[in-house]
Amino acid sequence: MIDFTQPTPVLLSEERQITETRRELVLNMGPQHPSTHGVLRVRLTLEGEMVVACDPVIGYLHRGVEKLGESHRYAQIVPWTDRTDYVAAPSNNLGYVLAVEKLCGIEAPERAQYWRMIMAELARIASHLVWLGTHALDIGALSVSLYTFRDRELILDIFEKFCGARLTTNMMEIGGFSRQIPPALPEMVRDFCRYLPKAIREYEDLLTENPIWLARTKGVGIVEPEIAISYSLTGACLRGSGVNYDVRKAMPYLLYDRIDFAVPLGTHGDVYDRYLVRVEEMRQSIRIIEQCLDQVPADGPLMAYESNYVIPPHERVMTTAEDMQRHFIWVIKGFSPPKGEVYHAVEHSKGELGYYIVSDGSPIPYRMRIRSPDFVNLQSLPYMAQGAMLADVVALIGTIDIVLGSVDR
Amino acid sequence: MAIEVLIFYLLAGVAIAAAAGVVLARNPVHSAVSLVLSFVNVAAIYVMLRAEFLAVAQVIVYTGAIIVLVLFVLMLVQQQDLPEFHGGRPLRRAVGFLLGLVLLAEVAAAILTRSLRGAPGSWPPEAVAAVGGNIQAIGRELYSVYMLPIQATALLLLAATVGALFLARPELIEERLAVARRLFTISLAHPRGVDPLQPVAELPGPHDNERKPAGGDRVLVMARNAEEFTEQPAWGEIRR
Amino acid sequence: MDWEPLIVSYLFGFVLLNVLLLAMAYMTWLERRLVAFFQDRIGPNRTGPFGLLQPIADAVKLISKEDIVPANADRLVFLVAPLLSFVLAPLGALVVPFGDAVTVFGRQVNLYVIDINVAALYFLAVGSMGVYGIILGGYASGNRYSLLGALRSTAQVISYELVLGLSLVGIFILTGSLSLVDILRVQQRTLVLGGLELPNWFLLSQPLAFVLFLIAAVAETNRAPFDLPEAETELIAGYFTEYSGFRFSFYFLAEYINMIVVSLIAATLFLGGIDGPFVDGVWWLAVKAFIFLFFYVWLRATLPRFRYDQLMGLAWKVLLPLALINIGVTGLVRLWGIGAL
Amino acid sequence: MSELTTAHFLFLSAALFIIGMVGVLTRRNVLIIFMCVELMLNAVNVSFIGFAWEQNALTGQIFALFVIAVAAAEAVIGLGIVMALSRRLDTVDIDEVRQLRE
Repeated sequence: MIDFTQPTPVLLSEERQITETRRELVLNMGPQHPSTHGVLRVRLTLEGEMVVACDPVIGYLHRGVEKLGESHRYAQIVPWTDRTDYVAAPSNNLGYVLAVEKLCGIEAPERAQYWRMIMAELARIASHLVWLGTHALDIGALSVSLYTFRDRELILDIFEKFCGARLTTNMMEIGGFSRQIPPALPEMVRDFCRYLPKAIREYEDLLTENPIWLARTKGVGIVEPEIAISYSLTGACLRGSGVNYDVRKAMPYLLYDRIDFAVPLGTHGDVYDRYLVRVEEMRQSIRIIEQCLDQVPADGPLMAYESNYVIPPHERVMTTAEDMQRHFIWVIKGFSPPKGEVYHAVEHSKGELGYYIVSDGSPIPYRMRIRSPDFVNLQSLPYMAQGAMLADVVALIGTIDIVLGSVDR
Repeated sequence: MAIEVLIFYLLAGVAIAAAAGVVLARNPVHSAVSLVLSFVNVAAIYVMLRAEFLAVAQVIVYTGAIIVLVLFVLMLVQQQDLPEFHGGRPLRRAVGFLLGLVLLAEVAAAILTRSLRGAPGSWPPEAVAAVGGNIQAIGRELYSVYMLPIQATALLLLAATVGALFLARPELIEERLAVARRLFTISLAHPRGVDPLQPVAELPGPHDNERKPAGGDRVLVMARNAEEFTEQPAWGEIRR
Repeated sequence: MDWEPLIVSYLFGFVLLNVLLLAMAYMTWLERRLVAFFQDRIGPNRTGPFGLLQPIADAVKLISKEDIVPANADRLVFLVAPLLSFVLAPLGALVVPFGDAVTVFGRQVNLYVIDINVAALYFLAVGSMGVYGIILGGYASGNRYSLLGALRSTAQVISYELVLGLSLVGIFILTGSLSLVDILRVQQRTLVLGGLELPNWFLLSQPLAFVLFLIAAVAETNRAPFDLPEAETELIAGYFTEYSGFRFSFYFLAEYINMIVVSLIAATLFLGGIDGPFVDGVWWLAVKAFIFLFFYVWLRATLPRFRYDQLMGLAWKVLLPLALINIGVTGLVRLWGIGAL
Repeated sequence: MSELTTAHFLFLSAALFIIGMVGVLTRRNVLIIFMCVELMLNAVNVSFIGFAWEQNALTGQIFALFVIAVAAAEAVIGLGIVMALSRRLDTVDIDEVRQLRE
């Protein structure tokens, strides 16, 4: 028998011989299951409807993004990062470009930094909306998912207006943005910020005080703060347990230290607290976006063109010889950052998203590693599922907020 | 009247065939389905015998509850481990069938030579119709003459319920104890926040953190900076 | 033997079955339109005006699909189970009175198929038989999700059957009869309360029983938020995961016919059935049943799903004691009313 | 084919009872034995109600009602024992249960 008081009961199928006795039923949940959010496979050992052991099996969506990073030039990797967590693509772009900028010692212009913050927060809201919809759908609330996807469309419209793509945006570049901000965009974002609080209230009307929702989420999947830290959870999974750790506050990047916002912390560490935390995070994101819109300079450069690592602007290529040469080399060969290794983390909607890059001075990274938050958060599923009911497993997968593209990379 | 006899033969035939199916079917689930069929046919015969209430009670209690429970248990007990009918013991089978035939012959003889008849009862069809029907008649009889037996039955059912609870309670999965009995949030950036054993010397003022009523009885702590570390009342509740 | 009433009953039953099937077909259309409305969508609107031909298109699609039997299914039971479910579903409607006797071609025809003195119990009995389709289908599929769905359904139906039955006992005490025709007649009287003339509907005298009946009926028909046996997000589709084509459609038909039958029974028992202002008639029954059906759809669009243990806890710890209290209070009031207390 | 007589019902009852008895004697699965016992109880009910019909009395019906109630209680306890048995001994085979006792 497993000692459940111990904090790390990660059960790999090799470690524990799951013998199917008369009382235990091994249920293979996924990879084609409507509520495993893609192609997660969970091997459940059930007694009646009670989960005795839970064994997540991942890798069905593995595309080797990290390995692909070792064969592409630095600027070519940005689109690959879109495809890891495709629900919040700009945040992935941000993590990668910040890591490379750190490696090269570039800093994007202030205006670009503000817009990066706006886009990252919009991506956070989009991701949380998808999470809320699917989580509610898993627990059985049918309508919420349609409302959240309806409102997510507004964010995708903003992305489309800015860069032409809706899902895999590929919007950020090393050094800033090479696109111009469309003049209508700030007003579009402001409209959205005015609209969303009403929509959030609508979701909360449906869920927050709903007795069935409370019964399904309160006291389910409790993760104590020590356990959360020992599993190295991040994001809402960690903050729902009441641990104060947010990369935006702990290791501020971009201009988050100029923004006034709060990090919501849960008090019970269950599914309901993580729900409350994420809903509150959406509101805080709106505050951040509004402050950014107030503070962002109306015009100014969006790209750190003074740096040698950045492709020169079009008009200089056409007028000066050395910029034309640089442009030629940049396009043909790529740029070569200095030797060294770098790690940079951003607060992704799911937790700490880190990019670790080793450079050997060549135009392609020697090694790229992605610390994707949901991959790490998923490891807490066996702990949370011990002794839960079958229906809870669905709620727990929902509360971890995984995107399999990011888990398997 | 011949039509009634025909209907009776039809119903009785199906009931007996289904009952034979209970004994002969290899798969216990098939047995249960046969039993349901048999019971429903017997219920129909009850209707012919002016016992409508009994017919409905038969369907509700036997088919609606008892056989459903049997199926429930059958599904919990896994199929491939159930003993098969044709798994040896031919002697006992032969003896069983033989005994059955002997008994049938005896009972047939008893029925055919029956001469003893009791006194007619006090509820001819007209009397039953006069109080409103079979149910009303049974109700009157049950709650006047048979008051004591029905209370005894109630006691029996209660005792059975308690007994079943006692029998069927599964050994609970070892309850995971609440590990956290402390009253803190943890801050990874706060020197004291990661060390739960230190007593709290000073608490942040109300301006540093704001508690936000979130939903129902829950509050969210709104941390303003990474060092913040607050007292929390919630940890220490045992899960579920 | 007098054959005429028997033949009339069969004819009426035949007509009723067809009406039920038609109502069921348009119930699916209505549900999809209503849920779409709740969810900010449009719903089916392409097949015919307002999508009114959608049920026909669905039926054609389902019938023309392949009927797959899984390799490790219990073949016989697998094939029979959906039929069982479907056959038992409309039986409950046989005892619903659709109106007083009318004269057709010079003959008195009663607008109900049968009036038996155990009608309410008969409805419960048919309901409890209906679960066999689910259990056997889930068992025979040879699929663990289906098996779990069947197990859930078993426990759920046994528990809620009890609540459903006990919630009606108050009405039996007040009317002294289990026949739906008698119960309807009692409700057609007028209740004078102070200066107010109210219909003597049992909704007014048995409000608690009405709520209990409503909850238990939703659970009994496996609809949201009690749709655990077929919870899509947990058990994929529960007991009918492995079914396809027209066998799947039998389950589908059975579920919707069950909803309609329960709505008809609830309208008859608690809302006075055909009784209504102006002219009594079957249209009032239809209106009341529609209210229930709308309620079903509304619940489905709004509420999350219960968990298995919470569902059982609700039945045994909340609803059952309430039903017993209701019976006790009703009994005492009745005794007091006839001066026996 | 003339009229229905009590003998019809008694034969039905006897047939059901004996089939149940043969089942109890020959089958090894506890659950099937349990179902056969239910069949026997049901056979007795048929007799009771048949006699009640013959004698214009309700006593038989009421006895049958009590039998149903007792059958329900028996079902609850019996299935509880079967569950405990299958849990404890991993079998529902009546012979194995007896062998384990020895």
